[in-house]
Amino acid sequence: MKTIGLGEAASLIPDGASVMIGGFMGVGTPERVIDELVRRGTGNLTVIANDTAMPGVGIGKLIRAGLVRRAIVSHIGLNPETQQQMIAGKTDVELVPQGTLIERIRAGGFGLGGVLTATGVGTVVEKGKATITLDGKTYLVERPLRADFALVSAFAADYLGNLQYALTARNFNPVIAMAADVVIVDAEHIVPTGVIAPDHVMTPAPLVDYLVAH
Amino acid sequence: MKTIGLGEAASLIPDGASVMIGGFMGVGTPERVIDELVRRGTGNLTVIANDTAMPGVGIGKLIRAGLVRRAIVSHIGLNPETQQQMIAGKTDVELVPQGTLIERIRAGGFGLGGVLTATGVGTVVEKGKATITLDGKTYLVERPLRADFALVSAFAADYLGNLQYALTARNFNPVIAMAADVVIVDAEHIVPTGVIAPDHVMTPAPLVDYLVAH
Amino acid sequence: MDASTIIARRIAQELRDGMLVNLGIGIPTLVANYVPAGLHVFFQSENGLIGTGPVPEEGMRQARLTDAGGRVVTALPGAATFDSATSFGLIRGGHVDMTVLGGLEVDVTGRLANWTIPGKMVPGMGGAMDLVSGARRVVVAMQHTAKGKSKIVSQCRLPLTSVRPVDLVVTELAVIAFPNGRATLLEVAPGVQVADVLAATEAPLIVRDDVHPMPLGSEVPA
Amino acid sequence: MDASTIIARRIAQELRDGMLVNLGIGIPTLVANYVPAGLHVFFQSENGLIGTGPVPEEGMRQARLTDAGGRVVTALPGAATFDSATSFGLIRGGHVDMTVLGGLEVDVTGRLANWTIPGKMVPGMGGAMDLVSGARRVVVAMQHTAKGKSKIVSQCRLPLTSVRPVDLVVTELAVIAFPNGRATLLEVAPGVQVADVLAATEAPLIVRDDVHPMPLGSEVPA
Repeated sequence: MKTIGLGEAASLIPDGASVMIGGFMGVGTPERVIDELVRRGTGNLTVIANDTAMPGVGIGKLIRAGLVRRAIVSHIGLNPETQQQMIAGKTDVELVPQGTLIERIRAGGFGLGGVLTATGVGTVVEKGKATITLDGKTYLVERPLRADFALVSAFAADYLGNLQYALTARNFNPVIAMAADVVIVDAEHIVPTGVIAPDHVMTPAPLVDYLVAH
Repeated sequence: MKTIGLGEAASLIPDGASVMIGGFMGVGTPERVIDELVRRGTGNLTVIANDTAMPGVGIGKLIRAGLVRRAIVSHIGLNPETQQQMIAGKTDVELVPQGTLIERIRAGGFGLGGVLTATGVGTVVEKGKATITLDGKTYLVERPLRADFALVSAFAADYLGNLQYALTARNFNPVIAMAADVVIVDAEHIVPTGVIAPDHVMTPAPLVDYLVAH
Repeated sequence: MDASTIIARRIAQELRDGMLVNLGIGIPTLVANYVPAGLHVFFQSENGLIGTGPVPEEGMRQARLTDAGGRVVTALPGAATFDSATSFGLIRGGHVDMTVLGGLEVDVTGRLANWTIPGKMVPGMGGAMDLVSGARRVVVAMQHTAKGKSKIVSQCRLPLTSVRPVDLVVTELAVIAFPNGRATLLEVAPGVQVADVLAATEAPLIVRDDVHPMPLGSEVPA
Repeated sequence: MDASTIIARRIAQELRDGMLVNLGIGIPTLVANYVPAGLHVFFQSENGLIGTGPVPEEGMRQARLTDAGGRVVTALPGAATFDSATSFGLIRGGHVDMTVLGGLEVDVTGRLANWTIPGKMVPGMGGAMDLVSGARRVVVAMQHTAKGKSKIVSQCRLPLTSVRPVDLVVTELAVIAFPNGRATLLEVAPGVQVADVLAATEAPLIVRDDVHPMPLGSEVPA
C-alpha cells in the first residue's frame, strides 16, 4: 500500500478506464476522488456501481460532467440526468438486478467463473444470457465483473491499509475492493496500525494499492 | 430466536439428520452440543464441515462414537479414525476442495443455483460433475449445499441472536448460519442487546433459531 | 382513512413475531408504523441494515445510516449492518420472510411488473427482481387503479419483475391472492362491496364464498 | 545446513515487499523465519487470518488463534481475520501473490500431486487445489527424493492437485522452473553439481547455460 495525494490518485485513472465505485445513493462514495476526476475531466469512463445517486451527488457529479460513457448499475431512478443521457445516447446504461450485480462483482474478485441465479429468469434480464437447468430449475449464468480501478470509501484505514466501514456506507465497498486491478481508498480517518482490531477489519490491507493522504 | 437448554437443543436433531458444523481443526466448534449428541448417541448423521478435527476433539468425538454415516469435508488428514472408518466402509467421505466446499455452502445459503470454479478441473474432483466452457476457460459447475441443521459456535450472542466470532474461530460459522433450515448457536458469552455494535455483528439475529442457554 | 393507510394497516396484519421483513419505498414503508402490539419484527433495508428505525430527531442525523430510499434513518438496539452481497444473500436465500413492494401491474396469475415503463420511465429494477424471486412471501402494496385503469390485469403489458407469482396483493379496495395460479378475492376494505372490486378490476377474479372485510388492527402511533 | 533450511532460505529470496503469501504446513512454514531484512510481507493462514505471527510465549496462548495446521499462533499488529469464504476468495481470486506448498510429485510440465496416495494416505486436498489453481505464483517446497526415488517425475502417478503448472520447485539440491512447459534447471544448492541433480531426477531436465548457485540470503533469527 502506498499513500498518495488526491491529485496523484486521480491521475492514475486514464480516460476510458473502467471504474467500480462504492456507494448507495451517494452514501459510501469517495466524494473527494470523484470531485478530482471532475476537475480533471477524466472522461469516457465505464462506471460499475449500484446507482448513479442524485444529480450533483456522488456518481451524479460524473454524470453531470458528461464523463460516463457506460454505466452498469441496478437503477437510475433518482437521477433524471442519467435517464436523459441514456435516452440521448450519450451514456449506455446496462441495468442489472442489484443482487446479481453485487454477486457478479464478487465473482470477479473471488475468482469464480460465474454464479447461477434464478433472479431475472423469464424477464428482459435473461436476454443474451446462457441459461442452465439443474434438477428442473432454470438459472441464468451470470458472469464475473471486474474493473481497472475500484474507488473505495472507508470510515477508517490504518497505516497498512486495513479498512473499516461504518453503518450503511459499507454497501458495495468491500466487494469492489476485491474486484479491481488497482484499489484506491479514500478514508475518513487514518489511524495507526493496530487501532483497528483484527476482527473488525472489513477489507484486509493487502487488497489496498493506494490510500489518499489527508 | 428461542433460548433453550443444551439437552433440548440436541434433542431437536434426529438420527439421520444432515448437520453443518463450524470449526477448523476443532477451533470454532460448538463442543458442548457435540458432547450432548455423543451422550444421546444421535447417529447416522451426515456431517458437512471443513474437517473432522483430531481424534476425540470436536467433530472427532462424533467420529469416535461412530455417529457419522457420511462426511462432506475438505480433509481428514489429522484424524486417522476417520480414515479407518472410511476404509472400513462405515463412513462415506466426500472430499471437496476447501474453497469449493465453503462456496457451495454459501451458494446454499445465498440462494444461488451454484458457482463456476476452475478449482478441480482435470482432477478427480471433476468426476461426475457438469463442466461449462466460457470464453475458452473450463469451469466445474459446483452445486449448493444445505443441511437440516447448522451447529454454530460464536464468541458472543446478544439477546436477539446477533452473533460475533473471535479470531480464527470464525471460519465456517457465519457461512453455515445462512445455509441450514434450523440454526443452533452455542455462544461463549451471552450479552444484552446493544452490546454488540451493528458494524461488529457477523451473523444477524434473524438467522438464528436457537441459542443454547448458559 | 386514506388509501395508503388502509393498505399499510392491512399489510401490517401479515406480520408475525420474529419475521425479517423488507419494505419497499413508498406505501410499503408505512407498514412499519402499524406493527401489531407485542410483536418484534426485524426490518431490513437492502442497502445493508437490519433493525431500521424511524427518522432521527433534529440534530441527530448520521449521514452514513440510510434506508434503501436513501433517507437518513436510525438503527434500533440490536441492529446489524453488512455489505450488499450479504444483504442480497439474505434476500435471494429465502431468509427474508416477507417483502412488501409497490406495483405497476399484477396479472391474473400473480405476476408482477413494477420496475419500468418502456419509453416513459426507466428507473431500473434495483433490488426488486431479487426480492420477488427470493423472499419467502411477496406482498404487493398498491392502489387498485391508476388514472382510472385497473392495475390488476389479465396479462402484464409492462416488463415483468419476476416470473414467480406474488403471494398477496393489497389495495385500498381489496385483498387478492393467487391460489392455483388464479387471482382470487379474499377480502374487501371497510364499506367496499364485492361488486365495486369487480367493477374496478380488469382481470377476472374468483370470488370466494367467505369474502370478508379487511382486518386493519388497532392503530399504533408511528 | 539441513535440507529444510536450504529450501526455506532459498524460497525466502522470492519474497517481495507487500506480498500476500500463503505458507503450507511443514517446510513451507519455515519460510517465514527467513524474510529478508527490510521487507514487509503479509502471511495468510487460510483458516482466516492475515498477519500470522510466531507461536506465543508460554502462558499467552489463545485457543481461538491458530494457523492452517491447527497450531496456536499469534497475530501481528495490523492483522485481519475473516471467514473461510473470504479466505478462499483471496486465494481463488488471485490476491495471494505467492503460495508455498509441499509436494509428493511434480511432473516434467510442472503439474503437482500433493494431496493423496491412493490406498495408503487419504488426507484430502484441504485448500491445496484452490491454492494451486488460484494463487498468482505457486512454489513447491519439497525434498528432491523420497526413499531414494525422484519426486520430479516424467508423469505424475498420483492424482493431480491441479492441471495448472506450478511456477517453481525448490529442493535441497536445485531450483527448477517450467518455461514453455518444460522442467528447466535454474540453480543448484551450494556444493551440488549439475550432474548430481540430473542423477537424482527422473524427469528429463533442460539445463540452462547459466545455472548458478542458489542465493540463500543472510540468516535471520526466527
